[in-house]
Amino acid sequence: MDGFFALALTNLSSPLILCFVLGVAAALARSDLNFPEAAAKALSLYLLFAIGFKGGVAVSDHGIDLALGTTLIAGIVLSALLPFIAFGLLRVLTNLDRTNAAAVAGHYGSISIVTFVAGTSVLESQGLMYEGYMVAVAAAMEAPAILSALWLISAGGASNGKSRMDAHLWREILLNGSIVLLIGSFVIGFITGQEGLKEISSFIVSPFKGVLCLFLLDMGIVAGRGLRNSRGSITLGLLAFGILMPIVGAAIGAVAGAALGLSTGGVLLLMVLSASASYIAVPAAMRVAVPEADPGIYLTLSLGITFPFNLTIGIPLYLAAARIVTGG
Amino acid sequence: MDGFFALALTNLSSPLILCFVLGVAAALARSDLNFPEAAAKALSLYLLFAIGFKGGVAVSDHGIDLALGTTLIAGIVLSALLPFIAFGLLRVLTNLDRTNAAAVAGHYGSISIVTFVAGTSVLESQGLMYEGYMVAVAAAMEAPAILSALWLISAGGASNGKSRMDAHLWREILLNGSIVLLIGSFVIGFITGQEGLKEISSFIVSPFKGVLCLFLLDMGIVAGRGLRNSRGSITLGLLAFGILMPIVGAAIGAVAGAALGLSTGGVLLLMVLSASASYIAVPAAMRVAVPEADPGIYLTLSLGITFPFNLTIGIPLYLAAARIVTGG
Amino acid sequence: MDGFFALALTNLSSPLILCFVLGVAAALARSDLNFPEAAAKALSLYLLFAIGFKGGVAVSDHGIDLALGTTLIAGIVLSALLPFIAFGLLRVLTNLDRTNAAAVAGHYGSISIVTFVAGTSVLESQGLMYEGYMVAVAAAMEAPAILSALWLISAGGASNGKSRMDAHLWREILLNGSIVLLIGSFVIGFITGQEGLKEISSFIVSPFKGVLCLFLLDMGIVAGRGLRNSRGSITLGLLAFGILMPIVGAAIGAVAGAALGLSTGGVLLLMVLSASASYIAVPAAMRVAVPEADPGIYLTLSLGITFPFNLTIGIPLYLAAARIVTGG
Amino acid sequence: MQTHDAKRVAIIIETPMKRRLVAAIEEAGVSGYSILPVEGGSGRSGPWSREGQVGRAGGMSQVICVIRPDRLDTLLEAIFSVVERHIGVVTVSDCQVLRAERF
Amino acid sequence: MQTHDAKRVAIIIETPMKRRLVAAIEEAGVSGYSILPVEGGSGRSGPWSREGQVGRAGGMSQVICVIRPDRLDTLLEAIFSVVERHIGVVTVSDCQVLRAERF
Amino acid sequence: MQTHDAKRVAIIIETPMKRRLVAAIEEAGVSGYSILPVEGGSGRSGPWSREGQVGRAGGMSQVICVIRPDRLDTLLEAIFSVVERHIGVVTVSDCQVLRAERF
Ligand SMILES: Nc1ncnc2c1ncn2[C@@H]1O[C@H](COP(=O)(O)O)[C@@H](O)[C@H]1O
Ligand SMILES: Nc1ncnc2c1ncn2[C@@H]1O[C@H](COP(=O)(O)O)[C@@H](O)[C@H]1O
Ligand SMILES: Nc1ncnc2c1ncn2[C@@H]1O[C@H](COP(=O)(O)O)[C@@H](O)[C@H]1O
Ligand code: NA
Ligand code: NA
Ligand code: NA
Repeated sequence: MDGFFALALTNLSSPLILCFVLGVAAALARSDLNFPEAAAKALSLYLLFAIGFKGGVAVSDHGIDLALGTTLIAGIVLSALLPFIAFGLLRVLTNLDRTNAAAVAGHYGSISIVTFVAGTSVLESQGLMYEGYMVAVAAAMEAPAILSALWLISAGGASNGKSRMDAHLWREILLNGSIVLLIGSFVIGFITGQEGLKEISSFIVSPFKGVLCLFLLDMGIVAGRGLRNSRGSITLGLLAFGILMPIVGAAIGAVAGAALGLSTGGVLLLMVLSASASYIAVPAAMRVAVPEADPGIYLTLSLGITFPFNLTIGIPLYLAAARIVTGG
Repeated sequence: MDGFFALALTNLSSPLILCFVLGVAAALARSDLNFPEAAAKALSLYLLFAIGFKGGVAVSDHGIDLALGTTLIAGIVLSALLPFIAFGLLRVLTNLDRTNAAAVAGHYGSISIVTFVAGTSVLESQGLMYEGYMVAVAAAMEAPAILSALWLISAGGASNGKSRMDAHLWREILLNGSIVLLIGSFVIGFITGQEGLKEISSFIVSPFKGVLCLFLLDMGIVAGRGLRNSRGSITLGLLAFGILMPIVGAAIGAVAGAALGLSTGGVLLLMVLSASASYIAVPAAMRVAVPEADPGIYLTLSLGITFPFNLTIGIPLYLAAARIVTGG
Repeated sequence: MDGFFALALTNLSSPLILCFVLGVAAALARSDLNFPEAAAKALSLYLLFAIGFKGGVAVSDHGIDLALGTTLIAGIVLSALLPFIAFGLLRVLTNLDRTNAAAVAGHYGSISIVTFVAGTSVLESQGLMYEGYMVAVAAAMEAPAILSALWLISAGGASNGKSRMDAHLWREILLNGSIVLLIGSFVIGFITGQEGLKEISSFIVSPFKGVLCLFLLDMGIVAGRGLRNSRGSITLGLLAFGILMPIVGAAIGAVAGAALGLSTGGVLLLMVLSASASYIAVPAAMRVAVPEADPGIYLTLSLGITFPFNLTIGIPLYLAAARIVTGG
Repeated sequence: MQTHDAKRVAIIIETPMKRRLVAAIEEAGVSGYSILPVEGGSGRSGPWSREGQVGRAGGMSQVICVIRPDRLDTLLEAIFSVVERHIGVVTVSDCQVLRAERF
Repeated sequence: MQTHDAKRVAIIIETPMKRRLVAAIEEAGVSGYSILPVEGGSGRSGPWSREGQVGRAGGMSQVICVIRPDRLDTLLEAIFSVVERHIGVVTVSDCQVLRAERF
Repeated sequence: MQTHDAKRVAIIIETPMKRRLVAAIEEAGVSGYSILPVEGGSGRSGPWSREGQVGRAGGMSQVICVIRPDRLDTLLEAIFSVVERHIGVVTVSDCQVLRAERF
């Protein structure tokens, strides 16, 4: 636990977190500081490209093995199962109706790639290795949770879940830009290996953390605005869920990671993926498939509560736990 | 003076200035070369973040001392007083009415952060140090001049200055994005120190000058368009003011800087701040509070005349003077 | 030829080409992966600035000589002549009407700066030098082809070519943003030389290839969308033209380059310029001057067929040929 | 100058629904429309803004169709089938067009 | 398809005034509006363009409100109180809306 | 609130033609207009979208002019001289304006 406090402190005083805090503060103070939409999107494309590419290079260094396959499957199963746990927890802690509860639950089965990136960045500053293919696991965990959420809604009989999932929506989810770029750059990194990395490392490796700082600043602004706009609509029960659920998710991720025999870094990342909640892919899918669910609830929860929690306290906590679990 | 000419020449043939000149030339030739608004804004966010962060790190290296406080106060006083001098000069040199003269005067009390950045960049290539907290002084000098301008208008009895300054406008000025980002990243740099800088220096230090080049290219385009559009509306008196006022401001800044016991670099930067005129924060405030003042006048003056003057001839001139004043 | 296959393979598995392929694949799969327009434009401004600047520095290193002048003139002549060859080839291979054939032909006389950049990047990874002024030749080759295309149309009597070329359009073509930035940064690089390059090389040299990767990813998306939208409208004859014409152009470029006594790298770049087709400057000019020509045809050809062909197979092929021609 | 009566239908809709709306419009036999970005706004579901938007999942877009009056009903039905369960605003107004043969 | 009469009010105003205009609209009891970016234009104060604009202090935005006809006057007065001293254009036109219960 | 009759002319045109259109409008003595970005659309020449557009040569923009009714014909002729050979849509609708002295 000592290690946790030391790490939490280092983490909290890293430029990454402080930039996020600055963003939240600026938004709460109603400053007009903001990033142009195009710039924010460009930053996120850069991050996805860099993280995917580096993951691919790491896998090409160590070769493909069985662990990759089993971890991928574990990720998919986690993504599909976590919504049910989230749904149960929501029913206990809050009085959300079935539709809204299911929609929120879907977000928590899926993942937040920025939280993942922040996790890798903490690992690097701790000098810990992780399995390169965790990037692919992240991509695989984006979508299954959406199906679980729709199943939860249709199981309630309110309306037919299948009719909500037309072929169009399927394609949109599976081929959404983030997944394609992540997987695509992973494959490119895998093919070109260290050779390719050397050519572009002064673009995707050295400035990476700085770009992440600016991106987290923007995320902070966005999260802060969400919090400001949602004052009132977030009950104590929801707040409790937003903090409890990532811890539950991380615990399940830890068990899975240990069972898979991942490294300490790998376990941490699987915990982070399980603990984090989507705020890009799933909300867009929900607007199409479940327009009657309130985006004010699921976005505020995932982006305004769970995301900052994971970023600040969660990751150090999970790392301490991952060390215990793996004896690392 | 020999040193001045050598420096002026080096300055004029640096990529920074040449990029600015290219932008002006492209705009005057009516080329369609231009930067997307989002890209220009992203570049300016980057510059503010980098300059604030580095300033904070510098202060954390040398510790906070009394000089920081007194220089901050001096900056605020300068920003509040310079508009009165500008106003007097305008009344002598031009026949602007009270409202327009006051609006222009407000711009010259406030500062241009890009001119400041160009100043630091010249210092660096000359191997001169400067007080890291000058960044904070720059932020402090943004707003007071606006109050002086409004006081000048209301003193004319034309309308009540207080009614122009509603709480809304107050917040907008004090919490405008540039100030928040500059101060925020300054604080982050101060907290994380060299440690934090090392993590992100390949993002905010090494590529800094190159980004500044592109930004000045864009500024050149903007300034050139302003000049082209304003042909005719700029009289000889206004032109004289646009060049005289920065020199007067710089002289006052030099006296203040020497009195405060700043280093040669510090004196230069205080001169640059006093000499430069705002073209972001103040114009936006004036559009809200004094819509009857003509933006064509104050923008052309600050961006089309004073900004290029400072950038090309002003800074080398002020540096020669700062060297004499500090015996450096 | 052995060298060609080895090089083609290296080329095809470089991150640059793989990024392009990823973009095409994403677009064909109808993924919503895309770059904000502003980001794509910012990337292209960066590339133009970097390539121009480095060209200028190279020329300032080696000094201006007669070869620069003769190569410039050769470039202008090539740009003006190639449309006639393209027009003839189109009349043989396809049944396009005169107007459309002339519009397409104009694109092939002009150049694609990204293909040029990809060529320099292959040269660098092969450790081959090239004449720095080839950047200026690229700029000079942008416009003459447009005149030839308009002449071809008016020669058909359909309408008066002169009336299509008003002064306004002339200025737009000669002062279009790309040309101005390329020439401008070339001049700046020439003036500041190695000195200036040192100051900004960690912005324009080290991250260059990585930025090019992202840009090619975006180009791939754009090309892929073009192909998807044009399915049906591209006949076999057009396809043949899109692949034959660059080879013919490259052959002519090779003869010219050898006659001029260029280095192996210089010959390659002249071949690449001759082989590549415009998809920015010429299409915009054609929309104004020849609105009745179908952009679906010329854009798909230049961007959907010739650009990928040059990028993947063309450049290695031309390099093998350039080596033979120059005995290098 | 000769002008012809036409109807201008403007739909403000969530961006993730845009593709579906356009598909419905095309199915109704209307092949002319324009899409305009919307920067922000407010409605029954509260205020929002494209920049600094929570999650950037959404945002709204405006789709504008200019059509011959006699095709209005078919188009409105097609539009309604998409917007029914969703937030958004549909307005119709009279206008005149040049070059009626285009519609 | 059943449509209802409504009024479409479009205001082109300087971006720094946007917040104030929106506040006035909301105070007048109108909670539905959309904001569209404006890229450039020209008026009595001369031409301007968002890209490469002098100082980027400004730029214009367009605010669109669709309202029930009986609320027009209140809204126009609210709008006028803001735009009065400022540059900008206010237009009102007739339109029909689907789903009138929304307005 | 006192309003005055006016005409709202909206032209959707290819971006490379925008400068020429604006020049023609100004030559016709109309100095007030606004330019709005268009994100995508479809017409007789098929669908297109600003992002990921083939070659980015083009894209469309919307130019809006609000004018006094008596100047409509002159304006339409000026517009027509530019759009004649080009793709694009021109609509005219009735509207009311505040502050008629501006037009
Ligand atoms: N009366 C209105 N006038 C103009 N735009 C509106 C109006 N009502 C709603 N909108 C737009 O439609 C979006 C969704 O509206 P709503 O479905 O009422 O939440 C808002 O954010 C606005 O952009
Ligand atoms: N008649 C008009 N039609 C459309 N937009 C206009 C008109 N007049 C002014 N505008 C817009 O409003 C802005 C300010 O106009 P003004 O107050 O006349 O300078 C212009 O830059 C245009 O964007
Ligand atoms: N009926 C229409 N309603 C709205 N916009 C249209 C319409 N027809 C065409 N457009 C716009 O004008 C562009 C060119 O149209 P066209 O000349 O028919 O190819 C399209 O891409 C649309 O953006
Ligand atoms: Na999760
Ligand atoms: Na000043
Ligand atoms: Na060519």
